[in-house]
Amino acid sequence: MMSLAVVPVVVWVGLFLYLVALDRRVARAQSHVRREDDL
Amino acid sequence: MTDGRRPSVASQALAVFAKDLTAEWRTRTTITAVLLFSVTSLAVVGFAAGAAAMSAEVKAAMLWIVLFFAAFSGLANVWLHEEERGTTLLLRLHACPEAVYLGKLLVNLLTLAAVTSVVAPIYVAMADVRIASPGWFVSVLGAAGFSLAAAATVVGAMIARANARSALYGAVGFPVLLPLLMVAAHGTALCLDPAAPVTALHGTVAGITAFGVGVVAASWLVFPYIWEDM
Amino acid sequence: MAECSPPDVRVVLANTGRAFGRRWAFRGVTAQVRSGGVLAITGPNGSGKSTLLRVISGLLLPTTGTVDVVFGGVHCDAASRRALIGYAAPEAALYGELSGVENLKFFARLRGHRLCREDLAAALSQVGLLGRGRDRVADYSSGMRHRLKLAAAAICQPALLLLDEPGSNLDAEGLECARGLVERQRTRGITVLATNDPREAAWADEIVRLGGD
Amino acid sequence: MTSGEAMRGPTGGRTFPVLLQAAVGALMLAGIVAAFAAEPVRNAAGLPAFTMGGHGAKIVFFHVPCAWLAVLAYLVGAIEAVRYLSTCRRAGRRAQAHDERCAAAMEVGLVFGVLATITGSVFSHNEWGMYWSWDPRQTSIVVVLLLFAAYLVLRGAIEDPMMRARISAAYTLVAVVPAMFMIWVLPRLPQIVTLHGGANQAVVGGGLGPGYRLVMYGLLLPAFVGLFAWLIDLRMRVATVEAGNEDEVVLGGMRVGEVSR
Repeated sequence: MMSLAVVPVVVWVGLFLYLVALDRRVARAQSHVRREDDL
Repeated sequence: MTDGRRPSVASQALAVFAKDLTAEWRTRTTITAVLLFSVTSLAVVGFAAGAAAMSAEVKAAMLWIVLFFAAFSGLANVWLHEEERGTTLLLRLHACPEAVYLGKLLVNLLTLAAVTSVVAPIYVAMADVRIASPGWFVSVLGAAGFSLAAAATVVGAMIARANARSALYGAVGFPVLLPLLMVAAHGTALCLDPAAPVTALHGTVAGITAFGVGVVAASWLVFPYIWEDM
Repeated sequence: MAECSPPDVRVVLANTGRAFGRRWAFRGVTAQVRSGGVLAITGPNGSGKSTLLRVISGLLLPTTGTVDVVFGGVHCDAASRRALIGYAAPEAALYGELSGVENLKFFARLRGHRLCREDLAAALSQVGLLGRGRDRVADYSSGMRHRLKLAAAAICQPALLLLDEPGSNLDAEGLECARGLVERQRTRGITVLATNDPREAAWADEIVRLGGD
Repeated sequence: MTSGEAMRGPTGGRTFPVLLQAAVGALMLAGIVAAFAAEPVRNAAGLPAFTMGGHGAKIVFFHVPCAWLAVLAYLVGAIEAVRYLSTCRRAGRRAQAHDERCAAAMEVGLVFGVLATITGSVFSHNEWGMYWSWDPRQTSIVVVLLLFAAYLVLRGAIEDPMMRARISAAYTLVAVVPAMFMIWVLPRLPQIVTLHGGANQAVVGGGLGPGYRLVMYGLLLPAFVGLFAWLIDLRMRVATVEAGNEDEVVLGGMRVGEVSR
């Protein structure tokens, strides 16, 4: 019965890693955004 | 001399209402478009579904579907014509937003009332609808029609400012009115059923009116942000 | 109406600027015009003349700087300022389905004035449209439509008359009507007109040039 | 919601606090395992909580948080819309931040709305044998879902950023009337029979048992709320990156540019 839990666990771990990678990619994109002047 | 005092919202709203009626009476574009649309969709309903064979609930729902689509086929014209012809600049300058909203709402209420007074009798005759309590039937039509016109007016004002204008009208307007469609169809079905308790009828009409008043209140507060350029 | 001295109205622009997103329509405009004065705004196309008129009228908020309209010693904010304003511009259309008279009545009624026959006749004759008032504006020529806009702007003796390209589509006689309108406005308050036609700019006492940089 | 300048990540830009990221990951993991640990789900009186029960019923642990988050997303969107409208007359970027947060909340709300609908129909199939039971709870989530979608369609149709922000904020606030009607009023109307019951009538004999309550409220709910905040923060930062420079950030092969423009 615990074996049923494997599927959602794998799905969650995959999604979690994707989110972490996404977070880093956006952070990198943020670091070289032109700071335009405040209107 | 202009003394800098603005006339009241009501008088400006009536001025906008009178102007729109005169312009509509001259060209009659919106009213004919909406009437033609609703009568044709009535015919579609009649041919497609064999209206007489439908149960009371389906007949009630069908009436409201026809009225909903009729409203969303033409009630945005009060805004679209102004935006397209560029007459909004002077209107924005001289009339306060609340007056413009009220004036346009009155025009749409009148248009929808006219359409309903044509569509409903035809539908009742065509679909062999036996109304158990006609008084409540008319009050459900009136209350739901008020709410329908109120929502159609404010959503029309929004999409008039968007680019792909009329294509959006139904897509953006319908979700706002889904609860109304459900309760109005339920209320109309109750009117057809002789055994319907008066409390239930009273409850649905009250619910419908509350929904309409809620939409008008939200629109009143929000409309200046739709209408004004900042 | 007795021609009393013009009301005390003043428009003060202090370093006014307006941007749409990151594009500046105009920037750093400083000017002042007093009652009885006429200010002209000139500059090439796209220098923001019409936008500046809209900012003065309160339809648009300035992004930087301020626009002060003082009427009878009272500072009017964007909303309260509108009752004092008459506005005519190419992009400000009138209602085609209504007749000339109905348009004038509608805009007057919005400002709380009931126009009698004399007012209407006077307004129409000032712009040379007497006798055409009952026709629908959709049947007017572009020059007649522009003349009606000038009449609609001046109909309720506004303290602040804003004219965007007052002479557009007008023939010699129409131009003369527009000039007469601006002269008459000197006894009622202020005129601010945006143009790049030197003949119209000559009507003004002071000229602000935009888009110079 | 995360404060403005959180800890600077190693890559220079601002990231969602790493601590919170780890917490979301761990809590969700624990919640999944705990949800599948005991069998079957018991209610407060210790009796089996669901008539059909079985592992299919475990979806409720994920359906209920998603539904709550869809509602929470709409509330956040409405609050941000009000804050945008109250600050949009003043120039400057502060108002734009509210608009971006409202758009982010509505987009993430759409995601959770879709998830809630899917998990809801799975639960409905498992419990009552049909995928769509026209139960007021289900229709209310669908209406909120359609409102999210309509908001995004309307937002996509207006180019001018100032106008787009104002019109979408206005739509959010007008749509509060149907949204609140469907979420709070309709399910509680006495004359509308509901299979789903109130908040938890579906569970026979009242609320979940203490053990399962811990799993639902202790593990899964914080995990989902954390995920919600993280997604909104990510979406906000993507919006500011786009506003900053024209080259869109390509996320997992999906050009984000279209989504918010």
